[in-house]
Amino acid sequence: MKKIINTPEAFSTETVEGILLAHPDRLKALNNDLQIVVRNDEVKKGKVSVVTGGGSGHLPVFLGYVGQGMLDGCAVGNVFASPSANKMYTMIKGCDNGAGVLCLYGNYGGDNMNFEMACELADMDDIKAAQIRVSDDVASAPLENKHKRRAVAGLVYAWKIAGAAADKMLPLEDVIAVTNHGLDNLRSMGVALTPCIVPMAGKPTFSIGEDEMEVGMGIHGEPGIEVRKKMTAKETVTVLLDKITADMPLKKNDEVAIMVNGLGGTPLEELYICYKEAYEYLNHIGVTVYKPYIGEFATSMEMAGMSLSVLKLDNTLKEMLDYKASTPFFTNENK
Amino acid sequence: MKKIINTPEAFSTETVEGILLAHPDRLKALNNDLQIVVRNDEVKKGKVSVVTGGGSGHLPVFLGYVGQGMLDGCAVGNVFASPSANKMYTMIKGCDNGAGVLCLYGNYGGDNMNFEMACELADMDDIKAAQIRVSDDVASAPLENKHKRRAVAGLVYAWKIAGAAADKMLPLEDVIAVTNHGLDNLRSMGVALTPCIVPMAGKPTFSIGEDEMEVGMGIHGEPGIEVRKKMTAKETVTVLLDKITADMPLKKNDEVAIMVNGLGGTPLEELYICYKEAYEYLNHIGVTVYKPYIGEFATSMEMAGMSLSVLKLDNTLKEMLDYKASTPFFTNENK
Amino acid sequence: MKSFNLAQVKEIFKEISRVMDENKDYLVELDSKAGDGDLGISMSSGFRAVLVSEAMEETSLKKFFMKAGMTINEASPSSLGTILFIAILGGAKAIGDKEELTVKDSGEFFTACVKAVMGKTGSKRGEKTILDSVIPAADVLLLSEDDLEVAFPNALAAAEQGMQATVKMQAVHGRAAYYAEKSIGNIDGGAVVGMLIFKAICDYLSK
Amino acid sequence: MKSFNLAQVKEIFKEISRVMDENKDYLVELDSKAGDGDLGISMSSGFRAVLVSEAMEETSLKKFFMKAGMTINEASPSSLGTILFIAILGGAKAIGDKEELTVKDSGEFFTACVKAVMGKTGSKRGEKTILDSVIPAADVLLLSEDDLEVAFPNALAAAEQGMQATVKMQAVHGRAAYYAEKSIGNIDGGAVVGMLIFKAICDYLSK
Ligand SMILES: Nc1ncnc2c1ncn2[C@@H]1O[C@H](COP(=O)(O)OP(=O)(O)O)[C@@H](O)[C@H]1O
Ligand SMILES: Nc1ncnc2c1ncn2[C@@H]1O[C@H](COP(=O)(O)OP(=O)(O)O)[C@@H](O)[C@H]1O
Ligand SMILES: [Mg+2]
Ligand SMILES: [Mg+2]
Ligand SMILES: [Mg+2]
Ligand SMILES: [Mg+2]
Repeated sequence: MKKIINTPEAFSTETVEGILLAHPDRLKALNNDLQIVVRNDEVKKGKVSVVTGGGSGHLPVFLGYVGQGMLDGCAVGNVFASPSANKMYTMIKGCDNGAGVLCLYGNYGGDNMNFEMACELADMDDIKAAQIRVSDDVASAPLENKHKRRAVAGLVYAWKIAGAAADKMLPLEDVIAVTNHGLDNLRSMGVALTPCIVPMAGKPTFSIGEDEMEVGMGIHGEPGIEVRKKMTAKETVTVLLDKITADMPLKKNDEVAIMVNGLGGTPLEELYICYKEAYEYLNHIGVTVYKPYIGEFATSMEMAGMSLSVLKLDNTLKEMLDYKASTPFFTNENK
Repeated sequence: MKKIINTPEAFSTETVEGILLAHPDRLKALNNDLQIVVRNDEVKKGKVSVVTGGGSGHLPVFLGYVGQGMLDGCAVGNVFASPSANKMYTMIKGCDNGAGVLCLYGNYGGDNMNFEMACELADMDDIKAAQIRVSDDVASAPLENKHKRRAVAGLVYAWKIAGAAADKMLPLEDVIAVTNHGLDNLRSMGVALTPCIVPMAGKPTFSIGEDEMEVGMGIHGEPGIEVRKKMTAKETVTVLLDKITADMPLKKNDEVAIMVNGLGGTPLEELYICYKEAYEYLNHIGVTVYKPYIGEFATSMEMAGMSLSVLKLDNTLKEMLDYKASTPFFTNENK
Repeated sequence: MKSFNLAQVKEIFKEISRVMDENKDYLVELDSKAGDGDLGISMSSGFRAVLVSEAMEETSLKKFFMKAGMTINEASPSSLGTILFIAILGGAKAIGDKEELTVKDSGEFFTACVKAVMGKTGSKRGEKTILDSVIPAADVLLLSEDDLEVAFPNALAAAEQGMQATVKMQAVHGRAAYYAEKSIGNIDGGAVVGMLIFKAICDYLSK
Repeated sequence: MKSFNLAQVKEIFKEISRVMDENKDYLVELDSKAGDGDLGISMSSGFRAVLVSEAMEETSLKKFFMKAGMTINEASPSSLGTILFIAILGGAKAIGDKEELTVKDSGEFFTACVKAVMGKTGSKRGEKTILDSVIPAADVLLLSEDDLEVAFPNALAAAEQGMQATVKMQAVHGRAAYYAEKSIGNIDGGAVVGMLIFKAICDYLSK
């Protein structure tokens, strides 16, 4: 296990400790609980809160997006494991400004159940706690079962949109509406080339053949659509965009935001090569790209691979994308 | 070879193509030459130019730092290979605003020789072209041979400082002086856990034992000080900071900027765990940390490993660090 | 024996913890086939945590269960940890102020557990989950007129059968659902956990 | 034969390119031991590029060398590519307007090459580089009174000896320097390149 850590047991908490020591002006642990990270900068009074939660091992997802114009709080679980309902509940309560809380998280069994319980507890405290589950991964279920799809890097667009809407002081219903509108126009899919290693396990929990690629693999190693012989960047991007555009058709003169996301072990050079291919694919069908995000936005520790997310834009969504966001891990200042 | 590329031959140029397609408002290829990347936003008239050059495979190093408050241009070589003297010369000429050009690059044989030749050619055109070589890696030679040390992630601090000084419209001599002052106070060292793969070679050109770490390894796989059995994050950071502080003593109440740099394959979580250890090490000797940089700033494609850079601060250097910098790959807006 | 009291239930949790520890590697192996391989680890740490938690100080059965459930939710960071939390909370509500659990009470407790999970997560029998071993066992208890020592081994037998039946099922919940048809052919780890809980109770009873 | 003319020098570059191709893997292997393993690739591509470059259109020896040097600098992206560029530029300046190179001219050419490299990079004989094979060969040519066909094989022999001597040397330049004492024991790849250039010339002469 080629990791620079202290003990597998301390992996998640020491990561959070490091983050809090590095960015004390921006982030803090609520009640000194390292599993509950909230903003430490000034939050607008009466603003709808947008919060999330999920397992560790995906930095900058999840807590990396806590900050101005994005998230207000995050419940932090162990590696690839949901935080408990109690942590989520405490986080929701701590983040509420009286305008309601939108729990915006990835569609995973454990997180779903815990947020369900947490919102029930929040409800008993008369906190308006709404839930939206992100399910952007087209590889994980057919369109007619969209609600069963899991979340991948599209989460970042979801938070960007919801966070901007909340920071513009829209009421909860409108934050929900614009977020759902964004999700309707969002699709993602990825490929994995190597497995990652959960520290507690100490070895890969799945394997990918030496000259193979897992098309549509999930960010915890969930199986994808098919195993294929290694493809070129162009072939890979074509497979992903074919699938995405079959699911969400794009037509001439459409404008999209796209994210080329590295899963952790793939060099930035390769992400830019993939961007070139994606740009050319879209250009070929008359679709233009607006402010692409290229880099590591949602990872699986050292997994090699890449995912593409496409967000079909209209004026509303563009306005949300352009709105200022700044967290220790993400800023659109230079995008 | 687990890479998402088209052909090994096209690796570098397609990377640059992708970068230019993604950031056309900020970067352009001089004379449409993909080996010469310069700013496409507005550059202050009469400003000293700061330029660099070097091999591909280290993104965001080198061309990723071309932008406001940092570099004006970059000559781009093949993977781990210096660009030619002719490309450098053309780049220097294209970037000159009449106030002189500082070539600020890493101390590697090929780059040294090519910049030497390029500056000679620039000189014949009456361009004031000065050179400073960065050699921050304490592992690569003893202090008495500091000029023989190679450059690692400290390059980024060098560009930040020189770029700020130039953007503040200081004359060439002063940009040189403040940069040298920064370099006097800068030290780095790293560890590598896995090799990287040069696309043209198709397989690792060196190996690291399964439970071993190369302490002091260079970013192209140059041998380090010693091979050690895998260490914890705390031990690793201690080895690096012991060596760095032996070379550049720190005392109580000193203030430093530090960079925890991932080499490519190491998850961000581990970098934050290392930051925690570095913070505690420094805290223990009464040294405070100012605005740490944690992430991937100088990589070796998929190499797993980490480097630490320490910049001892005074008011001048702090001012240069705080000065606004914004490139498509780097911004200090959220640091 | 006709019924369990609080002290005995606490002892049973010790048995469950021991059994989960013993089966840790086996559960990891099963969960690795169509999941993330953490099931043994999370079950082991979840039940261990109960034994050192504030739950052990509680003096009412209902409160004990509630605290135990919350502790498992915290200490067992995986889906089944949450499902056990939902289940135990449901069961705790159902027993109300009872301080002794007869066979029938136990049947009602487990049935309430199952209903809570079904209500909150939308799962049902036949979907390759823990429910497939717990539902048949709960049914046995509900209908039994016997003492604990007879009823629980019967329930365990039903749980084992239910567990075996998951081999042929296709998963529709949790990570295993992503494996679709490929999930068929292996026993469900959660169903094994359900069976092991009954095994632990039987072990306790036969001591 | 008493001297080379431009056409013959161009033919010699074809021979050099062929010899570099033949030794590509061997050079990669040597460079992998204390370097980055690209030497064979960069030498092969550098000399190949010359053969299809504008240099081949040049009508003066000096201009041919200058263009050839610049082409190698572009197409051979590694230190030795740059060193050959510096060397050839130095050599080109030294021959001035000569359009024929005798043995003595060749000796002066190679000596000027060596001096340029020493001046620009600070290297000297005995530091485990290409200089260790080229310097003794250049010295042989400088002192020789023979025809090309006799002088060059003698120069090659000297280059081979110089090359062999690098085994015992410790590298002080380039990546190999980082290996310090560990660089001792292997032949220097650059010194092999130096020798191969003389071998190519001899191959040409014996055709
Ligand atoms: N909705 C559900 N209802 C009942 N049991 C479920 C449900 N989802 C998953 N399970 C059970 O949980 C088990 C997996 O548990 P666990 O390993 O903790 O999940 P994960 O690691 O994916 O979070 C499955 O074997 C199944 O028995
Ligand atoms: N300063 C120098 N002077 C002469 N020869 C040198 C010098 N530095 C390196 N060399 C030669 O270059 C060879 C390595 O070339 P190359 O593989 O192209 O370098 P790299 O790949 O490290 O850029 C060495 O074997 C050595 O002979
Ligand atoms: Mg599991
Ligand atoms: Mg799990
Ligand atoms: Mg080399
Ligand atoms: Mg090289």
